[in-house]
Amino acid sequence: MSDSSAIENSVAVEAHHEHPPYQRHHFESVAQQFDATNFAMWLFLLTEVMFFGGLFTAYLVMRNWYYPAFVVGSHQLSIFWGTLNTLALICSSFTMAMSVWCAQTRRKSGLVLCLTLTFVLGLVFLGIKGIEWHEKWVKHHVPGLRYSVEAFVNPASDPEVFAEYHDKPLAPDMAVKTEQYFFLYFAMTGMHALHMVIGIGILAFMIFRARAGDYTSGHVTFVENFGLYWHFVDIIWIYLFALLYLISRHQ
Amino acid sequence: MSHISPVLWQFLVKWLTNFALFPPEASRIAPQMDALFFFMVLVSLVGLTIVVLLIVGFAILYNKERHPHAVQIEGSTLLEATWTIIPLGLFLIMFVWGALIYFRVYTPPANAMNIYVVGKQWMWKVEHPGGQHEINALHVPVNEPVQLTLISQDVFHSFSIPDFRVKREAIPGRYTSVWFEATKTGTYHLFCTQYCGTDHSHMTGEVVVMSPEDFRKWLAGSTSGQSLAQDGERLFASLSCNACHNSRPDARGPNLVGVYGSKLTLTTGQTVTADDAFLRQAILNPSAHVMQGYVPIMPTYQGQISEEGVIALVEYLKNLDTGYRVQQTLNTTTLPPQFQGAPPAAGQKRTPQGEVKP
Amino acid sequence: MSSTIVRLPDQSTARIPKTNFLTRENGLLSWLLTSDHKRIAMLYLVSITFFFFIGGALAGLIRLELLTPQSDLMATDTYNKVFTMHGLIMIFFFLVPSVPATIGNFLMPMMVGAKDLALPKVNLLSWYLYMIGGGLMIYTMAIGGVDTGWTFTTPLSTHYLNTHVVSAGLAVFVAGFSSILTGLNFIVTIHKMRCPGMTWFRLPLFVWSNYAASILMVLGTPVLAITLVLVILERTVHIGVFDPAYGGDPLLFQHLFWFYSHPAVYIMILPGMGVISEVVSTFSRKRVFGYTAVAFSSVAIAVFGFFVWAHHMFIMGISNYAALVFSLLTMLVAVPSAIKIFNWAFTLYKGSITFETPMLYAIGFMGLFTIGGMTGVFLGAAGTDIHLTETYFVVAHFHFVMVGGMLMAFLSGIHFWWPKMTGRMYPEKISQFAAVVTYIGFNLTFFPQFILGMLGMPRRYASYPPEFQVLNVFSTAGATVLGVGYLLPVLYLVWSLKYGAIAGNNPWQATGLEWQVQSPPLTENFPEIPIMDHEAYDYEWLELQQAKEVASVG
Amino acid sequence: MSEQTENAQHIVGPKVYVLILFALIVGTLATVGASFVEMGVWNPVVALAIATGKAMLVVLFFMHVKYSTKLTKLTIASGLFIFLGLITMTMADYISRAWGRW
Repeated sequence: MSDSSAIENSVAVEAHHEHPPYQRHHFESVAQQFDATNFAMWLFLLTEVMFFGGLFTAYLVMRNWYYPAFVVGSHQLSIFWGTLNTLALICSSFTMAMSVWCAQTRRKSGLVLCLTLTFVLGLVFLGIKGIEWHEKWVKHHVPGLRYSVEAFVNPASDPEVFAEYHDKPLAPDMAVKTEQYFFLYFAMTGMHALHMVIGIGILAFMIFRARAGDYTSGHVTFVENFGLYWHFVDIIWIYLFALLYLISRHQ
Repeated sequence: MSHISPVLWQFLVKWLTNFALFPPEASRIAPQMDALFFFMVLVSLVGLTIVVLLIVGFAILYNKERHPHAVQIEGSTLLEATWTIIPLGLFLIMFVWGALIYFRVYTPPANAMNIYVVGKQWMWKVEHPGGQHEINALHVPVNEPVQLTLISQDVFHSFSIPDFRVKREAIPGRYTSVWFEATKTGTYHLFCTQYCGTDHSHMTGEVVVMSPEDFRKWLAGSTSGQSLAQDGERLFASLSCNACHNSRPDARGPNLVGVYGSKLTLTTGQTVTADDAFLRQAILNPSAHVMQGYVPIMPTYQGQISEEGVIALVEYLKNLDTGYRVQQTLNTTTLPPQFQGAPPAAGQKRTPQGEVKP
Repeated sequence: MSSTIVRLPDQSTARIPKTNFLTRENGLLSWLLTSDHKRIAMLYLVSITFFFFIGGALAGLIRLELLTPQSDLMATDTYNKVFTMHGLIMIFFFLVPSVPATIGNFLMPMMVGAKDLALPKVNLLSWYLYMIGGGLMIYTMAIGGVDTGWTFTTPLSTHYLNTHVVSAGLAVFVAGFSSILTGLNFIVTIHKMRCPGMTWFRLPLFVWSNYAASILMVLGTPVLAITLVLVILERTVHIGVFDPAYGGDPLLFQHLFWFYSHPAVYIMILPGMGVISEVVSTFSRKRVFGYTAVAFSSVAIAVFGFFVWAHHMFIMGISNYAALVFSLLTMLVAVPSAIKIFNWAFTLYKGSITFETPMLYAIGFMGLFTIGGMTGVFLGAAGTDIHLTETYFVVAHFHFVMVGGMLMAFLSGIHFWWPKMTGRMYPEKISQFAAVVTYIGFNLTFFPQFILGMLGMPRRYASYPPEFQVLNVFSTAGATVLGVGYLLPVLYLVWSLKYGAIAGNNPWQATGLEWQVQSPPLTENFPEIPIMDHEAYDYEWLELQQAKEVASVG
Repeated sequence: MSEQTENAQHIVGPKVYVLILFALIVGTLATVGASFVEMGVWNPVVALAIATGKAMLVVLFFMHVKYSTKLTKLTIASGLFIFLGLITMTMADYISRAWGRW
């Protein structure tokens, strides 16, 4: 039966080298595996950049058109919570970076600690985000579902809003456009929060594995790549904070 | 010939009588556009011939039987440069030529007569300044430039007259314009070419090009009794626009006499020309278009006036050359029904602003 | 028989190698959980064929309806749903994944000399996403379909329709991520998994063109994804950035949508161009004329392709200055395609040409793509675009590029690599016949549509003025022929799975690394990672190699 | 074998991380402060400049790009190029619409 020359080739040659258990069969070396997955992660982040890119484009167009509405809309966000959230996320980025360092230098308890801190800070971020969103709901600032422009035309009509409203009332046609601002606010922070939720889910899984010592035996790839993702989410927030919260606070 | 199947026979007769490769050239721009089109066809044919000749020629010359051993050739910078630069040059010619025509089609001459077109699912409503309203038809005089100001009341539509080689989308929320000068009397197809929902393919009509006399007769015969500007005047009064825009020195709104076509300075410091699009925007989104020296107190009329109503107002403002009329306008308080805002479309939940949805 | 290059092993003794990727494991689960790129390619092949025939059946319905000027076969809204589903299925579930996810998936690792794609599990995930998207699309169709047109034009899709826009949008969204993952995998594989000696300029041109297409997939598709998210949001909460009633801008949707959907046509055609490079070279026994020019023209198409999107919006009221810039860039992106056509034609020069089925399809591709490409210039020049856009001219142009170009390339590739995929040859005579039938049917179907478009017949019309009927009848007649042309390959390819001649390693005497191993290949492709010691398309190297083998056996 | 760490790349130490964290916090406070200062058209420019500065720090140090290969840097650059292309060319349409009567 085996007289075809092709069959001679078909005897699979077993790999000669001894591989660490985390090296996948189709890679030649661990370095190649790390390189490839790291590069893949960066490409994935590029797709994320373009994903948010569509939102940023929409934001820019609308902001250019309806600047007064965007100013007033942004003043409805709490700068305190916003700043706190930014700091929480920056700190979580720091602890994530530390996790990578711990994994690289094989400090298991340090790694578990740093990952847990990142996890907690991520939850803090989402918690604060929840508080802010709840406030928007109370103030009738959820576009499409629960929205009132009345407060922007005549602030006194809504005591909830009036308490912290320092802007001049908007003309009715411009007031309508605040809904665009809040639509973008919810779309952008919502997309961002979705990424956070996914990240936190993966973090939980990583803490579990880190306690088993999976990342402190030389296999840093996963931690490193997840770190990239986490930092990327942080970067997006840095821009969202500047674009959504900080429009002309001086007015 | 009767032994051929009658169906086939009919088919052939139809083919022979109706066959055309390109539509009639019935407007000033059509021959110009066709010139470019035929230039492109020529270039394509030459290009295609070259490619086909090369492939067929090489296939015959160098098939395996004739030419059993291939000669390896790396490439040729000279040849490759040739077929980079020549197509590039041709494409650039087409680009410049095409751009010239594009600008010509979308730059109406100053003396063009203006006709308003409102697209809605699934009909074209045409409004002549004289108050003639048409549905799915457009009557125009021959040899006279006609500008169409287009707007859609709902979704994207596209106003296309193939025999004139012009087409423009009517989009919601903004005026667009196109112009043509018909050169042959007759009846031509009018299509909506942008897909707009269920009855897209029934959103067709006809463009009737008439001699000037016939057109005058038609205008006289189909007038609704009130010009568009007069409609606008009534609307102006019933919306109480003249409470502020009344040309008095202490008026809260700017004087609108002679405003059309003038240069205005806005509170933002921008200088703009008050054209149709600006007037429309100023009615619907006043606060972004406040003139210097005035405060943004004007309410918005978004959703309260139909597109036809806005057109009537714009047309009224265009023809407003004396303040007398504004002050003397009768003060009716109700909005004529034909100008009320369109009812929300199916599946659409609009709440009046200010109202809170639970 | 000298007019063929096919060299098959002695049929009386030849056997399909016992160990290969098909026989390695058995059972449904071994397929559903595989991470072998070749098996995933097969899964893709079966699934896209399935969707192709659904889309094709819908196309048949469209052509039947257009046989008569009235909308008599179906009501207008049914017709609208039919052409929408045809567009969505054909574009997102057939054309986009066609060459990359099947042929590309199968060959990419072998061509660069790797055991698998860099991320095999992600590859499998991409197929599952495709299937989920496809399932959603079928579900959409089952519950009543959607009639937005494949372009989801707002505000029609967001406020004025009661059909299932959300599930259709989700289907495309999910399928989009499947194509992102494929593209990502390819880029990583090409960068990081090349075997020793495989420099960038030794890569087969198929790899180059898939690389270019992958860049477009990775960077373009997410914009479509977010746009669809915004459409779905707007549809559910009734307000959004595309809603003119609230100050949004429907043109913004057009910008974002075409930012993906124009590059998408390059995603569809570039891999096809790669196939043509391989096939033309192999069947003329010659290195591709001007390898570097062809390679770089792919990359140039990818880069320029990103910045031409607004030529879909010339008559929609974009700024005339923008129209000018986009028109100019469109002219520039046409040049690399012209370069490719001439380079392929000159590859034939002084070759030693044979005309097996893949070559027939490839020659068909060159002719039809030339027409398709040139008519694209008609639409890219702003002036003529005014008259031609939104008419059957666009339909004809698009189908010349996608069906005449891409589908021809796909069939060419499938026939070319069929022996590698299955180990068996397809039947030559009948497949040559099918290629000719396809070619005739295609021209009969779509060429009259150019004239219809020039005459001004708008697209997406269920009924039309009676003077357009004759040309429509031709078109419908052609579609019937075309249908036969597409059914035939399915029949004989399935037949050949059992009865085809044993192909051996390299029936075409081709030079690619994939041809130097057994067919069907081993799960790990190469027994040893190969070392690339020659240029791509080096037929002299191949002859030397074969002479050596003969000598050693002798 | 067991000594082999899979990434042979530069390991960034905690000192750098703490410094970056500090810089990011300062940046955050600075951008909040800047938004309360009247700068006219420069407000958004400053806000975006600070945000970009912060993002650069994160990318270069937290994400180790400063120590990465040219390929990574090129990848990021090309992604940003396309992203900016999307934004500028779309905005070019919107802005130039106001130039003429079209």
